[in-house]
Amino acid sequence: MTEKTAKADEQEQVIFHPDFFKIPEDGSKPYLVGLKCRNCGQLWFPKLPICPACWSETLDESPMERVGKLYTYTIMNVPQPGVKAPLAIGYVDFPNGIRVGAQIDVLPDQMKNLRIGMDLQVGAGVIREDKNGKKTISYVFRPLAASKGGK
Amino acid sequence: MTEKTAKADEQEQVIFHPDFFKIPEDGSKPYLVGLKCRNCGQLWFPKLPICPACWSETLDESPMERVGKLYTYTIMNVPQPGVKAPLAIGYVDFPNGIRVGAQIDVLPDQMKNLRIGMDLQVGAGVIREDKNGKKTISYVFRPLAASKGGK
Amino acid sequence: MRDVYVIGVGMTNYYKKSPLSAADLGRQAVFNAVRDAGIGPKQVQSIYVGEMPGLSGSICFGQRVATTMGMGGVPMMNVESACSSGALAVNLAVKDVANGVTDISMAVGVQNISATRASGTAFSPDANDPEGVQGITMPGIYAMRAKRYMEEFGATPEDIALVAVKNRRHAMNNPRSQFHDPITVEQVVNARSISDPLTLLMSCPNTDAGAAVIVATKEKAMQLGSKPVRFLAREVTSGIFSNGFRDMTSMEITVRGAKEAYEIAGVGPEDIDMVECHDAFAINEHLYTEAMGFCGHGEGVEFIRSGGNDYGGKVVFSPRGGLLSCGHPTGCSGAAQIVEATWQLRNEAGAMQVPDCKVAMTHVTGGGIYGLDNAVCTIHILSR
Amino acid sequence: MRDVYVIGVGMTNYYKKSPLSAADLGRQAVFNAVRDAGIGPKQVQSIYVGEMPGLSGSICFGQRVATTMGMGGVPMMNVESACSSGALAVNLAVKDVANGVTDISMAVGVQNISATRASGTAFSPDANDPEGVQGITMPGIYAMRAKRYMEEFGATPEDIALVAVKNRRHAMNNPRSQFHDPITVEQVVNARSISDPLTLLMSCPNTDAGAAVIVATKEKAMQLGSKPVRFLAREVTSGIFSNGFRDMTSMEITVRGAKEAYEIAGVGPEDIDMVECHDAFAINEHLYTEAMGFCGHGEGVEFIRSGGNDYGGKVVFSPRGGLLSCGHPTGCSGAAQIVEATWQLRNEAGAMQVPDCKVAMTHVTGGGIYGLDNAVCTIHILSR
Ligand SMILES: [Zn+2]
Ligand SMILES: [Zn+2]
Repeated sequence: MTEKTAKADEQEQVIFHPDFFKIPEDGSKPYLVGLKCRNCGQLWFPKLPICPACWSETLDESPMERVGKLYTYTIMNVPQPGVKAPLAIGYVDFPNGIRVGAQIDVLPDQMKNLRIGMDLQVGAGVIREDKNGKKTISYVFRPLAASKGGK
Repeated sequence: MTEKTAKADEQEQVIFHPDFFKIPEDGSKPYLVGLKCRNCGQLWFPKLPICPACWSETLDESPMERVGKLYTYTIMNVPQPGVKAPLAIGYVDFPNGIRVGAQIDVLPDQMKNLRIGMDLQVGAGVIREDKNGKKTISYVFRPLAASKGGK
Repeated sequence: MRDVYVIGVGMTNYYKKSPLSAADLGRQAVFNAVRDAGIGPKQVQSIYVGEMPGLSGSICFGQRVATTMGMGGVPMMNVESACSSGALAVNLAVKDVANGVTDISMAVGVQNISATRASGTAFSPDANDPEGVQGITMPGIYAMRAKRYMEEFGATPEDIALVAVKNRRHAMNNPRSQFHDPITVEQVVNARSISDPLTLLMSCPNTDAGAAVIVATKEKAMQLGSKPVRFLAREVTSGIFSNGFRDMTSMEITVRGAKEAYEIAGVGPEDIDMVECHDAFAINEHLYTEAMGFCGHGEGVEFIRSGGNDYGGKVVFSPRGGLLSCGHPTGCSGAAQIVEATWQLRNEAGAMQVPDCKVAMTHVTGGGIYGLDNAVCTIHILSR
Repeated sequence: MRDVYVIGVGMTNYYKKSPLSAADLGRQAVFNAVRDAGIGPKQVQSIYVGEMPGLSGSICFGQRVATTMGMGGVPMMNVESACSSGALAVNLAVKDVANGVTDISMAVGVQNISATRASGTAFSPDANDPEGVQGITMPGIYAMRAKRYMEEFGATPEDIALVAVKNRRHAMNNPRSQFHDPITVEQVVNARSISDPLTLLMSCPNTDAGAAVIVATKEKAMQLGSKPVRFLAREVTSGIFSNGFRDMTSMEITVRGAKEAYEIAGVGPEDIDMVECHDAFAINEHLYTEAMGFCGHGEGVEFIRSGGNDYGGKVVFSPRGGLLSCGHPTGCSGAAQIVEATWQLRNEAGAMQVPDCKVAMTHVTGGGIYGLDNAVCTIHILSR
């Protein structure tokens, strides 16, 4: 686990969402879980009760590769409640054809180094914290060279 | 003013709604303000921007008599937030043909004496209090014989 | 106008606390309805979704439900008028097919009350409603109707309790209802007082559920081999503002709405085999049996004492157990009633089955606004 | 289907903070529209009201507005699909008249954002939306579109600013708009950053307003002597869910919706004199001039640099000042656009008047849901 989630363990926290995102207990790196329709072969993320394409109820978990390319991003300076600004978010295109939107975990002074097309990898991080200090842990994106950075 | 509103003056309070309900500064008794359409003569309560019957924008204030007859009532034991149970509420029919719904300000042990058809008169009272102690003052109904009772 | 048929219906259970999110309640209902219809999801040409965003805080709720089921790209709207929301959705779906706008349309009703901020308290008043600010709640309004009704017509708390007992007895036959244990008049009368004379067991509980109804032309229904269930009337109307001395024992909006619905359908109360009515409180069946013309004004007491509203009587009210024993998932209830009526008209209602059920009426009102009997009333009459 | 005409329109001002409650904003708009139509309020046969109860917490909002104006007793529904809510109300009112359900119907759009709990913060995400929980906001999504658009097509922050400057210049002629002071490209680019590259002056402000539109048959319109403003098309569609590599610079739901609307109307972009578009952010006119076919994909940069979207150009976008300078009262905007387009087609738009305005298009989308371009898109094409 990363530094960030280790610190969060000290307080109440929830994982959003255990079906979407696995943090292996053997210490290997976290990854996203795609769903592959057993009937039509279409891939989906995150988990859905039925395949939107063919309505099959049988979808098999399909672990996704950990690195994708940044399609676009922004630095949000007016965030939702529970989220600190500035906050980098982006859409990452993965090799299996799935695009995922999530926070990009880089320090404010590194945000200027973000580039469309760059490689980002999936990690675990605190994505929001409510007024009572309750943290939500989920997937975040990090540049390959700086995957251990905190915020 | 009644005992109840005098006490409320010590803290922050609002009147709901100064157009609906007058507490004369000369110490005479509070009354409801009906609106009489200058065009079609229809009476309304409380204040509306236009006459629902004829769309005239000219409605004249028409002070209502202070005593009416209880059409129906109930004792609510599961109130809204900001209101204490048990709470008596009722609809009172006034001589000008207008029915008004509001709280009936009687002590819990007097609630059993409420009767459909009885005379009630308009008074001022605290109708709700929010978490910060901010009180809303408005019209309430009281039995004629016990118009000074608090809750 | 074209005739419109029900070709598929779907429901979730009525949950005290749903294990599914609001969107998943909707998805399950839609899934069941599409499968029941035997169509592909992309054959649905317009979608209307009833839910109360004022309770849930939802935005574009219906799109959230339907698009992840591959049903996007069609006209879709969220509709609300309090407890009538789900029935309004059905109204609009039927209207599309009736007017030739679509051949197949879908209505969905959903509410997840237990996940709502407002859960556990009475609905908050609009800050500008002069009665709302006084603390008047929906139970309070119906309690005042009950009080006046008792005064005028000699009804007792035991009379009111009869409705709760009957609807619980019905609910025992409904696998999806929230309660399955019998209750007695004594238990109902002695339950905790909510708003005098209404007790807890005379009041519908908060509930989570989803329901979906798919409607189509006669041609589509025949091609699909659906058991024929046809809409004879769909009525929606709104309250009429008054400051005067309204008779609160005569439910103005339902009297008016039922009269219009009968006229459109070409039937009368004597033709109706069952009614799913807005029995949010047990006094409502007294008020509504009268308002719908099953008996005269003030005659509801005797009508209900003699079982006129039960199996073997003139008309079966709430064979599913009503809001009182299924529970009242507000935005869903209007659609749920039509699902349950469809099962009755198809003779698929199992132990709940109303014998030889030919014509069913569903009725839901909604909205506490000062000066109105109710904000809205929605009625559907269906026939096999 | 029958032709449908606008017979009356009414608006409030666009307020930063309304002195009127939401219901009174609605009442003022309705009052103005009924007076403009020259009808009696009881001639309106069905009423649809767009508002976002998910923001305001409202229940039966429309009934609260209309019944105290003596307009109860008719079919009435509240409709919501985020920013399209007011446009959906118009869609339903027009549909009633087109299909012979009514001869006169009314649509209302209202939002009082400043009175809302959520005011001053970005809209809260649905707890189950995987992107919402990550903190992605509507400005964030449009900022990401802008970023990608700049990368692919060479647009600069100054290009985006051009739209804000133009719409502010238009708003200076609109007595009801929220802003009347001119702004420069430099000011826009250097304003506080909301979500890179979008600055405060590239983003629509929160706003309170009400709008109402009354529609009727040709016969009624002629009897009333209304200046003829006719609906050529009313389009509503929903998003299509995808997890794939969507082109975020091509607005899928608007491309599809505009294509369908043109087809129904029998016109093309070359026939459109003005557009009220969903310019919630300044990048939107680049995206939407392309999506609506006024120029090719990626050609918006040059189209806007050369003034193609301004007076004297190919088509005037947002002559009233758009959401950017009127402000964006979410549930109201879709109806407000149609009010403003009506004034243009009647040649009553004063200093805002688009010369010889024959055909106008109004366009509003709405709803941030993961996997969708937008949850909803609503388009109307009107002609004099
Ligand atoms: Zn599949
Ligand atoms: Zn008048």
